[in-house]
Amino acid sequence: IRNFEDKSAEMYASAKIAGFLHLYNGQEAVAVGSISALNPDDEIMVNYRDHGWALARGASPRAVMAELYGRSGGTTGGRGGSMHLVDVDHHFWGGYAIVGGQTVLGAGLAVAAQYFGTGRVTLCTMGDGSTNIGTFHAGMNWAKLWNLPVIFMVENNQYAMGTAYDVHSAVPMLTKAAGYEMHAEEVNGMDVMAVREAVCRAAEYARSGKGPVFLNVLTYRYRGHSMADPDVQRNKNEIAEWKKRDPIHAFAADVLFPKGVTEKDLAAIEKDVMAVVEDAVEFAENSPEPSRATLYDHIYSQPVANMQVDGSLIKPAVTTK
Amino acid sequence: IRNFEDKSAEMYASAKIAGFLHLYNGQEAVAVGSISALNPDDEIMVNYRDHGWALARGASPRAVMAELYGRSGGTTGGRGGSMHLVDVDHHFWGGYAIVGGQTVLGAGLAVAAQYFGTGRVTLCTMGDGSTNIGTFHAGMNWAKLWNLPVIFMVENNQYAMGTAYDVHSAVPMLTKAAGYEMHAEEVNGMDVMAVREAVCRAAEYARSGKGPVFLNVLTYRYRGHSMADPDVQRNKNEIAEWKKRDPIHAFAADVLFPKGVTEKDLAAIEKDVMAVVEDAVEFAENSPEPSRATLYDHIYSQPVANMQVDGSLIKPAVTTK
Amino acid sequence: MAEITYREALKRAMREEMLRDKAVVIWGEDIVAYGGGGAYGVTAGLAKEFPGRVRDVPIAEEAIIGVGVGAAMGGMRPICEIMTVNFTLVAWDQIVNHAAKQQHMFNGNIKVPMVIRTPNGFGRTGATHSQNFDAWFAHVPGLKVVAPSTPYDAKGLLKTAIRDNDPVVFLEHLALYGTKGEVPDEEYTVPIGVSDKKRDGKHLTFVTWGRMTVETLKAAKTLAAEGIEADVIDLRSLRPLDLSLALESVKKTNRVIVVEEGMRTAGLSAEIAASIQEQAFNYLDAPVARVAGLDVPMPYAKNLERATLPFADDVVAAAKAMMQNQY
Amino acid sequence: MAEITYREALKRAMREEMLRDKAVVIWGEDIVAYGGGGAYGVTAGLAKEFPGRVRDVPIAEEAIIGVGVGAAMGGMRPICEIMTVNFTLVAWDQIVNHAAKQQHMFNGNIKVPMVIRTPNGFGRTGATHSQNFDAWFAHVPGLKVVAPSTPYDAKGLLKTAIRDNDPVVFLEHLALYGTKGEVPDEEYTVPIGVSDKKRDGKHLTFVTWGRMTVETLKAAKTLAAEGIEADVIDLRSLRPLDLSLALESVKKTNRVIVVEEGMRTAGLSAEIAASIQEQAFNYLDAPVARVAGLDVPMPYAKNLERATLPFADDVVAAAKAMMQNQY
Ligand SMILES: Cc1ncc(C[n+]2csc(CCOP(=O)(O)OP(=O)(O)O)c2C)c(N)n1
Ligand SMILES: Cc1ncc(C[n+]2csc(CCOP(=O)(O)OP(=O)(O)O)c2C)c(N)n1
Ligand SMILES: [Mg+2]
Ligand SMILES: [Mg+2]
Repeated sequence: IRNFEDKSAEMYASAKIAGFLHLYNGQEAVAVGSISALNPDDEIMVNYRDHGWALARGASPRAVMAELYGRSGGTTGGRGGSMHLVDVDHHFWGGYAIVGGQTVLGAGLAVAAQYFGTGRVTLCTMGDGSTNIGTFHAGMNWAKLWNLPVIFMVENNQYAMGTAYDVHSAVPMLTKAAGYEMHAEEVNGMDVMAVREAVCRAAEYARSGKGPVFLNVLTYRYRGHSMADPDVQRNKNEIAEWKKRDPIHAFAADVLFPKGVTEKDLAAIEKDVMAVVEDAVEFAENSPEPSRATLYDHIYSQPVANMQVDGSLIKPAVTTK
Repeated sequence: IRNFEDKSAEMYASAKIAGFLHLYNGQEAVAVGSISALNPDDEIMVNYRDHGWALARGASPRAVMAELYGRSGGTTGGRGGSMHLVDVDHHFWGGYAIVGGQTVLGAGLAVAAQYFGTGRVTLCTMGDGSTNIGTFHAGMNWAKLWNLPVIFMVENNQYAMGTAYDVHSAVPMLTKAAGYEMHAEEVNGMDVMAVREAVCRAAEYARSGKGPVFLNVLTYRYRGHSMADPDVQRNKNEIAEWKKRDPIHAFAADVLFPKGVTEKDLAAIEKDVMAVVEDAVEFAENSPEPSRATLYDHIYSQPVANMQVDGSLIKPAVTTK
Repeated sequence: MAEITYREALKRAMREEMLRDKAVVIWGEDIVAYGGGGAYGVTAGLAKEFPGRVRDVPIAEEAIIGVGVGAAMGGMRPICEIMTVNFTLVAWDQIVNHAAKQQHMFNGNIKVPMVIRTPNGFGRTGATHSQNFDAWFAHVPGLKVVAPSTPYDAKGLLKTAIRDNDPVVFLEHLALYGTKGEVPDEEYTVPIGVSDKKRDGKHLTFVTWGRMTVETLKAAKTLAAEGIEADVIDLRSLRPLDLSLALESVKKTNRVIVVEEGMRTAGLSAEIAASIQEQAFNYLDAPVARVAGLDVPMPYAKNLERATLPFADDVVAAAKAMMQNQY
Repeated sequence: MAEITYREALKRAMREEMLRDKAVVIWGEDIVAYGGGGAYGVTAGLAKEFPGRVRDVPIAEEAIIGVGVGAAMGGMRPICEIMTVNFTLVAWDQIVNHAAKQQHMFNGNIKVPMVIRTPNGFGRTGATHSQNFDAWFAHVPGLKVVAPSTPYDAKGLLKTAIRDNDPVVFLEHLALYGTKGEVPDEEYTVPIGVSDKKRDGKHLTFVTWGRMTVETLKAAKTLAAEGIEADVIDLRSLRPLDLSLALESVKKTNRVIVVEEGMRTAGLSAEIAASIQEQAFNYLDAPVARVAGLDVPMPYAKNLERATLPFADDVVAAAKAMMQNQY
């Protein structure tokens, strides 16, 4: 029962904090369920809707919040921002903001695992609207051709920004996977246990050398695409319908209560979580901005002869020998 | 029987002339059969293996040969070269040399036909190796999504340069089409009548508003990928096996002879064709090089204010008001 | 004559041309469904007014451009909206090898009358979403490239671009959409390939385009207060690149600063500086200076983003350095 | 010390580094099957010697680069061969938004040790197959870009590139593969970001790279016969761009011509010219001149192709014009 409580805590945590930016609401079960099914050294790579993922994978709430603030205490010291959270120590390879771009990167991570024989599985997520771009096709074909240990997971929230599924895609999601004869499953993304079990099966399949797996995870975005989204296009009843299936309440009702967890326990957890959130916010507020002197850091991994640094906007940059 | 003779003449013609550059040998039946099944105003767009197509569509052998020579009498006045033959009057929209690139262009031509209600069908060809790149996916999805009157034809000669099919593709060709729920057929590309009939069916399907069609035409390249191809990778028996199925001989044996065409008739046709070829070569030999003065022509369709023209390699170009 | 926004000016241009010519259509991501009018509301309302002619498309920029090129070959005049310029990279091959080359490669037998509308911009959007490819578009023969800085130019140039028989890359800017300016009610167009003098001075010459024109005009005002009167040349078109007014001005002021938003190294200001010193060497009292963005992938942090991009005060600082012979 | 070809030098570099480090692999189109060694035979024999480490890949450049980036993040050192530079446009987003930005955007948490090998070139291959993107690669922070002109530099730079922890764009040239030069048998490397003086003169300075270094050295010989002694600076690296030797030379000769194969407008020679006049204005007796390709999509016709590209005699003509103060 303990690990369930931990998981529910995790879930509350990601829910609340990610929720703090109104981005992942409704989809929390996907991240939490998936990560609970993977090994600590399996590779994870996601799209820009990455707060919940980073937190569920174990990134420090303080660092995540500080990153959203663009402060030096953030996961990339304020360089990447909300779309590019990262935590390589936890094998979380970051959020990517060019639709489809991470599909081929994910295949590449899996090639490395296969080549070095690490036995690691790569989980690479994308949105439903991201399955029509060329890199999706190139990555799927390559993964199947080289029999890579990768799980391509579509967080299918039925919309690409305001564009509904049938306006951007010609066929059902699973038909796309069938076009590559890729082992595929459809998953209820509002049920954390269902996600957990599906990812367990997928990881075992991929790890055993049988090749890539495609998961079509049905979920929903309560909020607009981003804070900037007027979100006028989606039918309110539709949203209400989905909210009835809220993964957190469902998880509590279906899993925790039967196991003897009480409302009181949950309230306690929620209290702890809110404390974590407030602590993260306070940390972020007080984290200093990144220093101007670091601007040219990490463009290259080592100093390069004659690289131009300390540039001024009005004069040629100084060349370093 | 006449039109058969004409077609066989066409076929000989394209065979011989294209053969003159050792590029299309073995695949002639595809172009000839396809074009015989299309309306004169249907749109055609192919890859760089385009000599046979241009000729079969009615481009002047003189102009084609002159283009291969890079002379002013060529189909693009020597500008485009062998990979970019064109004859818009015959609705032949040219050969394209960036693998996959024409797939989206072909979908676009079909959008125009649909928008203006011209009733035209677009035939867009590509090689088997060109179905793994992103533009293939983007074009297929779009064509199905918008229900476009386009026929995507794969000239499946089993190789992408030296790379065999199963080294570049994860699944059978028809499975790829199934990934878009696209109406598809497999066709014997060594049998001109089979190609003709398949394209007739496909054109009728697309023209009637039922949507795009995918044709997997099995054919073979007698020669290397190009004159530069050492062609050491393909098994000689394999080549010999395919040659047994030579489309020209097959066509003569199966269609012409039963119809009472005699060896003598064919010899006569061949003689005419060789005359055409020699005439084309002579024309090309004597066609002048394009004038240096035309270098900047057609970069833009009309003169543009302050466009830089008459450039010198060593001085800034002259700006025209 | 009314004061309208840059955004509104663009919409009016498209509306007028759609009324004028049925071949004109608009395709883009979320231009119908998403609150209407795309991520930045430029096409708002047009989908309702022109049913079937304004369409949402899949997220696949290589197809948005490629299908657009094919449709243009087939006689349509598609306006392809790429949500932001950053995503044109996904379609780079279609823009450079297809849209731009068809005309010349096929010896004029094929025309590609299309407009690629897309905004430059930044604003805490990070490295992949705060880029500027002006120099790259301007390098490609066969493309026409414009980057209007005012509502007047935006409307006039867009109408010209839509009627043009060649592919036109139309660079807008997130920071300009809300800016206002006078736009005549009656029909007018602005020619492609013709620069415009936006301010008349005598001590030095600024050459710029797009958002930096606005920043440079601000700077010129500040400088005027200190007795430094600057010519401000707005290139408007980046290809063809019209340096005639710039050269004229340099021959008068003998000092020139090129102002660019994008990164300095191999940016477009390099071409402008190189050409000016080639064609007016003996008139120059100082090297042609460049104010430009730093060679850094755009950071998300507010202070670092600001440090990476040029604004009016940077232009002022450059002008003072120039007048004090510090270049 | 033996005379070997540029092609052979590249192959030896890859072979030595593959023996040295198992993480090094080579992926490309037709590098195994097609007669062995890709369209231009550079990797011939390596597939046999290193089974499983040299692989043919699908024709999908966006994946060749993207999968390479991912594999590099995972600890491999892929050498991704793009058959010719023209096809990098299909992968442009993966190169610019992914390979180049990972390191900085993720604050050094992610490294991308990969090499993108691809040849520039021409030869009756027409508009889509005769391009040069040197200026574009050089504009991208996060990429290192090299373009060696000799077998010695080719081998030394490729070994450095393979060991480097950043993405390196390695620009070869079809016209150089067959050229020969001295290459030591013993181990050596050439640093990235360091230019090289290939000839010593006094009357004027040539700044160039890649194939044009060979043409410029030919030109310098011709000019020497007429008493014009030129310095020839071979940049070798295009990013970082090392102008230190060029500036030194200019301060001695007071005249400089930048020689580029690619198209002039917004080409890399524009950056070099702009920088030199910024940093050595008072040493210049004439404007910085550029010899560069014409702004035209490459025509197929022999005479037009020749008219579009610079060769040694064009460089000679430019030098004479410069010495006769015709710039
Ligand atoms: C190549 C590219 N084109 C456009 C965009 C702009 N954009 C960002 S997210 C998005 C919608 C993606 O929808 P989906 O894949 O379903 O993901 P979701 O946001 O629904 O999770 C778009 C169009 C982008 N980031 N990259
Ligand atoms: C984007 C791109 N990558 C690589 C090439 C080089 N190339 C030209 S043809 C070819 C093989 C294509 O094979 P396939 O599609 O089967 O056509 P086929 O030649 O067999 O008819 C390759 C790799 C190219 N032209 N475009
Ligand atoms: Mg979605
Ligand atoms: Mg083939």
